[in-house]
Amino acid sequence: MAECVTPKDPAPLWRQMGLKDEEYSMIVEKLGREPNYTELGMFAVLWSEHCAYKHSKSLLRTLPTKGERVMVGPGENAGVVDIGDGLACAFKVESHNHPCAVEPYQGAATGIGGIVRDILAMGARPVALLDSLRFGHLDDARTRFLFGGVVSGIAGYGNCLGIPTVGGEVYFQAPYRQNPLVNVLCAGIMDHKDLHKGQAYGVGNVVMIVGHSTGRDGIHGCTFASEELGEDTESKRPNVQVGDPFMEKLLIEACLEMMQKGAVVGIQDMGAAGITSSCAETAARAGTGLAIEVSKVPMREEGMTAYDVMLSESQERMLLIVKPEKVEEVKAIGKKWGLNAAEIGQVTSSGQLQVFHNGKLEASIPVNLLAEGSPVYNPEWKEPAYFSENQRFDYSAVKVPELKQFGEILLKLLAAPNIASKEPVFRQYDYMVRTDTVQGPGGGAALIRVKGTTKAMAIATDCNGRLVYLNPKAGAKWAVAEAARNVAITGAKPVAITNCLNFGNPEKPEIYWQFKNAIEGMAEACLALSTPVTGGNVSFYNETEGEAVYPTPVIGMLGVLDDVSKKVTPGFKATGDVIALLGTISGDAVSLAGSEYLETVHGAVAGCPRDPDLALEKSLVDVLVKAASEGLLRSAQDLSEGGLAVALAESCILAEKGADGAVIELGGTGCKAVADHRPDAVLFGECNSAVVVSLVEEDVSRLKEICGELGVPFGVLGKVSGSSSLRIESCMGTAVLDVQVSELRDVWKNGLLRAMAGDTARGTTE
Amino acid sequence: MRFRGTVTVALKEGIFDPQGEAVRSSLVSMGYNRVSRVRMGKDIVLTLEAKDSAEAHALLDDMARKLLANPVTEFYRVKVEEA
Amino acid sequence: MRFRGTVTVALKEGIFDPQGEAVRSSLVSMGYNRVSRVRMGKDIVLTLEAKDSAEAHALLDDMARKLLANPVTEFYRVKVEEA
Amino acid sequence: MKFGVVVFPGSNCDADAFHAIRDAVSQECEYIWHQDTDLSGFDAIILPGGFSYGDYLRTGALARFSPVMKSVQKFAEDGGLVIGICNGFQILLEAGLLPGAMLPNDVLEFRCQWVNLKVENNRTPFTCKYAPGEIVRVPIAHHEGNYYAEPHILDELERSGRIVFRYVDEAGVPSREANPNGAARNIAGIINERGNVLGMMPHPERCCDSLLGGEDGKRVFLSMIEWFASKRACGGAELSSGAVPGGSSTATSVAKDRS
Ligand SMILES: Nc1ncnc2c1ncn2[C@@H]1O[C@H](COP(=O)(O)OP(=O)(O)O)[C@@H](O)[C@H]1O
Ligand SMILES: [Mg+2]
Repeated sequence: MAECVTPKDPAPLWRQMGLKDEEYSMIVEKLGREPNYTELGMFAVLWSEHCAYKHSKSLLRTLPTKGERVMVGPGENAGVVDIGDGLACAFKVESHNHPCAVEPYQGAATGIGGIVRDILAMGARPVALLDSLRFGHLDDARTRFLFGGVVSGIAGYGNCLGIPTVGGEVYFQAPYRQNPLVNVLCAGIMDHKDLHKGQAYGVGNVVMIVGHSTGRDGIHGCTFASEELGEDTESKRPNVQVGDPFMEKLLIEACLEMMQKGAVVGIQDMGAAGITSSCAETAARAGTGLAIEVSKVPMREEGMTAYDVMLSESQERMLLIVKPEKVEEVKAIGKKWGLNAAEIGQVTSSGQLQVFHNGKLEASIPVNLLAEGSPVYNPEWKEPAYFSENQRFDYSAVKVPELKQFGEILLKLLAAPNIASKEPVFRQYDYMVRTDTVQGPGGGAALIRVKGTTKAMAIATDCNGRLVYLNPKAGAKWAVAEAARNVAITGAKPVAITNCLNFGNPEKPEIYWQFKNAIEGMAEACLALSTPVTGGNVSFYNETEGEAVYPTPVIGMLGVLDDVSKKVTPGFKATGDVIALLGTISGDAVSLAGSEYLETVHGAVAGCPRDPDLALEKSLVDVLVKAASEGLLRSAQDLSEGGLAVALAESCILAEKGADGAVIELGGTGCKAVADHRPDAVLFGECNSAVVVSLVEEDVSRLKEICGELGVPFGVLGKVSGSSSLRIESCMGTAVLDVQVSELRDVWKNGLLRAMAGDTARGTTE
Repeated sequence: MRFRGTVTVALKEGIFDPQGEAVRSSLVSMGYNRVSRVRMGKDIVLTLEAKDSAEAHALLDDMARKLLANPVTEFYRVKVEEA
Repeated sequence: MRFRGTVTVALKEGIFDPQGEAVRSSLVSMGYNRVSRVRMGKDIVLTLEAKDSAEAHALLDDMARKLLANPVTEFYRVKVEEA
Repeated sequence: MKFGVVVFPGSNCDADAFHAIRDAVSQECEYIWHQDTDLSGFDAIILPGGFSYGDYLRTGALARFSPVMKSVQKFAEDGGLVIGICNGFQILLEAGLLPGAMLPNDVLEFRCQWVNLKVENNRTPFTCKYAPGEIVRVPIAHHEGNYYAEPHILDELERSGRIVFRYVDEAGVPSREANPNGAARNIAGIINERGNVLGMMPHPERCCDSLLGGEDGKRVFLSMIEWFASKRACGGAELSSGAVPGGSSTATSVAKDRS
């Protein structure tokens, strides 16, 4: 025990463990005594921001969580959504930002491990992963090291598990340089009847631990995740946890088999705060207590104390609550898969988490106090100065390029790492294993078919942190809207979201203002789009030496495509098809706010992004779903980074052989003419609720009709030409832009690799 | 002068080594049950020019620190011989 | 008695080692241009019981031959010390 | 025809192979646990892809010592059909049932992508439903698919028609660019002397359904079924002289080093 107390450090123990003075007083008051060392450690981890959501709880309650498909909402290990046919999808996204900043490979690997166990804990078989990543710019050696390490960590762990990584996103923006974001979404599938929960029901039932043995890894990992990174990060770092995907694979198979056999009353993954949190949470949810005997926990190191065992974050472990008569069966299944399956305690009626070590009581804490008793903060918030400056941004200072420069600009945008193909990333991921990946990475949302049905699940992650930074409320709405659109362009109907809220230090009023506004925006958008929030994760303190990341509320959207044979993909299909725009492009200067164009071409992160028209977004989604179900759409691509021009270019690049090339006339109905507006805003402006589709001529009237019924503007843009060039004409018939598709494809395909080329040394922190 | 340097890199003691553990358990199941622990490391052999062995050593140490070993999880050892 | 054995496994000389080559070219681009060749190998450290060092050596040799090295592509070296 | 799919700890394409056999080519299929040793009743064995034993140490190195592998060896000696896909191929190499070894991809990364394969020999039980020289599209997903064997073994493989699949470009040329992992002579799949054990890195079970991007892999299994149906007519001996004329004993001598 004493080894943790540095004599040089005069701060009281609780502060060294990350608790505030008033939190400590609260513990003493509620407990009616001073906690001992082990108990203090347990409080410190469970009352950390990471586990207790102290600064986010009150706002998270304002999110809409109800919906007819929602079977399990926030509060469990993952949300569960009914997808029909007696099946359900469990899905959730989680961050592993801090560990990745220190050791990117293992940080990312163990991040995958953690979220997969969350899904497993619901009783679902994990079937898909998506990774949502943010780094600094690639001209920095440390960034390249982090990026390379994270991607290979995801590949190394996910590929071995045999869970396909089917999508995600990667952004490179300056504020993430020191504090990368690594968020991973996992989705699983199950029969309704197989739903399990993390609840320790039934006094007398046995508590078991399955999987890896427990070592001293990562003690206080979640306290670490609840602090800003600073100069002394290195010394505070808990022992790095090394992922063992092989063990995790066995754990998945073994736990599924145990649950299938009806042996499991309750199940919970051991993530942050290990045995302590899994015990406290399962007991608190069931209103019971647990008595644990530490010496029965399989250990991999000698001389471990109760403190070590209770706080260890050793990976690849699950906590099971098992009926006494099923214990032998669980052990036998464990043995079959070569895993430890040890009885470590019982469910009691005491309402206490009691920890014994060789029979001696080492800790006894009410489970409610541990799991739910932490203080809830409503921090102060203050609008940051930059926000009002944004609104005064003078767009006339952004020179409109000459028309002849537009081709070059489009190529530059396509080559920009934020827009260029992410194939160098996802080709390292096994995105096809399980033979259900109908659409993998590289199109809009991923489509995972459900064997034995005609269905597919559509999943996308989205968030443009730059927009959220500039206008948190609007930016969060755009994130939800874009995620919904990405799902809808496949033909699937968006049904629910999960989220991962990555922000700076919430104790700073400007950061809390960002958080508050982003939550409000998300809530509004989720209501409007009928996509309730089923769960998520909050990651605060994403700051290094006082510099916060862009506020980044990553949205993970789940959709359902009833007939997978009706799926729609982004590439043009056949020469002669009509290209149309559904929705609107404003073409005014404000649509340049926070655009990739403004940053890449003009070097500015500026402006105040406007709010999306959520009613229009909803109708747009409905049109896409309906049109797809009637088989009207040959292709669909939404507008996001890089605007209309990039969306058109991508449909050309991804076109079927012989169908590449398009002629676009921007004078078409529904779309404002170039002459009336800034042509750069028309072509590259973002924050538009719009989708580019293509269809056969004969279907145009029907699609128009649907758009009319649902109130979505429809405009013909042009035709798939098969001429191998993308030609965009102004309303007067003169070309604004005429670029060979082969050239577009080359810069887009190689943009990321070219940006990465440079020296390969591991970067130093400075 | 030409030297042959060997940089041996391994996980720090406290860090769990799943690979080594898997190899150990396979060895045991093959009947080598007297093996109690296995740790997997890297052995990197470099051929380089330096004016003397001290310089070669210093260079290798530098490379190990900057590239060959990951200071967060690994430690290393350098050995130099004349080639 | 307890021994600490080290089995060093590396690719046979004639076989191209892309990993070693990648490390070499990284080193050169970092300015270590006096490095002419890099070969990556494995360093497997085993703790085992044996009655003497000769027996430990024989056991390790056996394990290396059967499992730790692939004779098609790799060679190995065994070293034994008292632990 | 009854297929068995071996499940090693860490196999992860076992269910995919099972699905392909049962649903795409409608044959009987059963899983075989790595500790089982009784293969009676099976007509063909699939060693599926994945990361058996985490692929720790070397790919396939630990799986090779699973109890089932002795029986697989025996099954092959008795003329049964054995196909190793991806990790299964790596296990066959480690077990010495096929000559050579796998090195890490020369790109030093895991690669998941579609490749073009040329069917170099369609007179095998695994390829008889393909046209000679046909070019097919099949996915790969591996980190260690860089096939290596000593030059004289490669020559022998070439000479005896035992290189069954090669990575090629769209025109059918085994170019450097078409080689995703650095494999010697663009080798993607080889067969044993006798012609009843095939190892291939690409995943035919991943392309048995047009919804997943193609059906070119299906004919590997259909070939096995057709060959099996006519087996009594052609027989194992004829297979070895017919499918792989002039095979030498190289593979067995390689295998002996490993016993
Ligand atoms: N880190 C990643 N891992 C896997 N797939 C990715 C990753 N980043 C991007 N992708 C895939 O590349 C495609 C394009 O990504 P993105 O530009 O973010 O799409 P969108 O603009 O439609 O949101 C998507 O299909 C996405 O899933
Ligand atoms: Mg995007």
